[in-house]
Amino acid sequence: MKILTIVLTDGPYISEYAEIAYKLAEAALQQYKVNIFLYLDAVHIPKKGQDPSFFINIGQLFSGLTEKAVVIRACARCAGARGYLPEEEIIQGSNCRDYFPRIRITSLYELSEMLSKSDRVISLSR
Amino acid sequence: MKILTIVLTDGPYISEYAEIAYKLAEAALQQYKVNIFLYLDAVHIPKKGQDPSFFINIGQLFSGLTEKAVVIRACARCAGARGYLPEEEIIQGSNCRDYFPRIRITSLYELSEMLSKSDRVISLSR
Amino acid sequence: MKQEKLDVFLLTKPPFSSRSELCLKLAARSGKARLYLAGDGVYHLLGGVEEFSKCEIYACKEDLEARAIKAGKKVTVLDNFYSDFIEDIMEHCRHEYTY
Amino acid sequence: MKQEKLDVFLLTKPPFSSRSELCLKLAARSGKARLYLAGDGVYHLLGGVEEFSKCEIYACKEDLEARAIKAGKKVTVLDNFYSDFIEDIMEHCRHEYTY
Amino acid sequence: MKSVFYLLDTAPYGSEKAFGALNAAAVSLCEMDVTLGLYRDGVYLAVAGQDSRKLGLPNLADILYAYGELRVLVHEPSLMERHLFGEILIETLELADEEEFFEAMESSDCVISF
Amino acid sequence: MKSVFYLLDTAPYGSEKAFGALNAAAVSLCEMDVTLGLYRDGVYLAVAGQDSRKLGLPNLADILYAYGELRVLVHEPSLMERHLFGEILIETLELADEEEFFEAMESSDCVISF
Repeated sequence: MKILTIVLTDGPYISEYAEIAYKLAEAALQQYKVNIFLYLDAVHIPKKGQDPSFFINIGQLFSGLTEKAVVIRACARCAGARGYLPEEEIIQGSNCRDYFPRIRITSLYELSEMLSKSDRVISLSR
Repeated sequence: MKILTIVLTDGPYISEYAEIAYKLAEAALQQYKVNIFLYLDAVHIPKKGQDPSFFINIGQLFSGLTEKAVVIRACARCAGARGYLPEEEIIQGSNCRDYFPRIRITSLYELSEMLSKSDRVISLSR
Repeated sequence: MKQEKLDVFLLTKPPFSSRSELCLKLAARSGKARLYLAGDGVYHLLGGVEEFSKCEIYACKEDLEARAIKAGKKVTVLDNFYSDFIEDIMEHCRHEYTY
Repeated sequence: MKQEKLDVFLLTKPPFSSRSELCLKLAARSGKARLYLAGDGVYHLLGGVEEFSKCEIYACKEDLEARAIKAGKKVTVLDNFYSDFIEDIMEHCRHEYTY
Repeated sequence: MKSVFYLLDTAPYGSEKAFGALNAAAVSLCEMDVTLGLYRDGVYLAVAGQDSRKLGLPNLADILYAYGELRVLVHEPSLMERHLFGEILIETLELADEEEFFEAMESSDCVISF
Repeated sequence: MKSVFYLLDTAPYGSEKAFGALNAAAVSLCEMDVTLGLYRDGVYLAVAGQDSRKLGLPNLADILYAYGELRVLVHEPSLMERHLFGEILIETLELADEEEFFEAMESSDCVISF
């Protein structure tokens, strides 16, 4: 199975890239393995409790992707800087209690690993 | 006492505006009343638990400003969209448990009120 | 249809953005490119990007509608923009760029 | 020193940014302006903004050092950049703009 | 401050900024003289016929119509550069040449940029 | 992917992006051929003598020195435009004209932008 990796650097709402990434992932996941790496401000995307009255709930969209086997990982340095701290215990597939299930904080080396195993990489950034 | 209001729209780390706003507020607070309104991505600034290994902790800087009577308010719509929800109870001057003390989520009308009462307004935005 | 391995460009930035300029330069160098316009990238159609660029051009329907932008005849408006784009980059393309 | 009520501009964006261009246009229109450079705004000194602009120009010392940018003789490098800027906009200025 | 000029130089839909600028301008209407200036990519907001339902985003043109009393200036040179002069524009907006646009900024007590 | 081109077109210090691009390039070094391309405002990173202590930010020039094995291309036309040609540049970097710069992008398996 071919692998697609999407690299994001922007947070939700302020830019449309989280939504575009969702649409790309949704279109790809039936035929391909899809990874999403959240870097810089993108580590805000999987925060639980988002309640955007006028926009689509981006956190829920990404949570939905993980139910369809999309692997979503967030950079530990970027997440830590912004107050999302990894814990030793993994609950419902996540090591961050602020995040949706199955979305995990990992080392930046995971980005490199995702890239090296991918057949295609899409980078979206403001 | 003259009033200065600073309007921010960017989150911490990704842009230097939170730091510049801090320096402006720190320089102004001895002689003037200072307000800071957090709009769009800037509602991420007062999140507790930030641990930026290589950068200055922006959340703590802003928390320090509130101890010196700087009034910091965050837009309710922007905060809610990003998962920062106001509660009815006000604990340590804040109505959001994710936020540092004394930093409160308010209606956008508060921005308008701050502006109309200010002698000077500085807007910093990417 | 898309037999030939071409370079594929996804452009989501509006005109006058330096990333847009870079994208269109690389597409021109490629000679054989397909250009997909989504998000604010659809604003390039106002300036007639389909006239001066030799690429095949595809645009995202819902982004055109939101922005009230019409596509000329040389532009293929895709209902399933993202599925078509994904198939293209995963199966039929040499190099893919996103700006 | 700063008796005359001038327009004050705080520029934190680098050259080629459209906000920088707007800032410098407004400063030129003002005729009597003080331009404060901080953050990436100090990169304007490389192009000699102090030569072609008629403003008095002030630059932030720590931003110059971080970026390894030297200021020419016509530029006042301020140790207490933010205090001086705040005093200027609160007490001595007609209109203040930040870009 | 008795008057405020909101400067929007970002395109609609690609970012929350246009929506944010509109809301900020709207809430200021009761207390101050408000002008929303569309500049550079901000002028794309002026195009009539926007339909953002399929994107799941608020229709920003509808918001402009809803706040008919809001003064919205469109910077003409930005419109020209972006080949928007032939397009149908939202009729409640006011075209301004560069001189008029800058004068409106200069005569406002403060400028807030998005 | 056997090779990756990181494109940095944002100025250092004003944003976390330059630091982010450097870190991403550094961790990829063991598994892939990595090029960091400095383009547009990204070329400001090439200036020698940076001292960011008073800003409380990591010295990005020091990080460049620390990863001496990282291939860093500086887009010459961007340097010229920004009046950086007379400045002393960090000596481990490689100047590239537009042709060389674009060729490096085209010969990499993927491009990631910051």
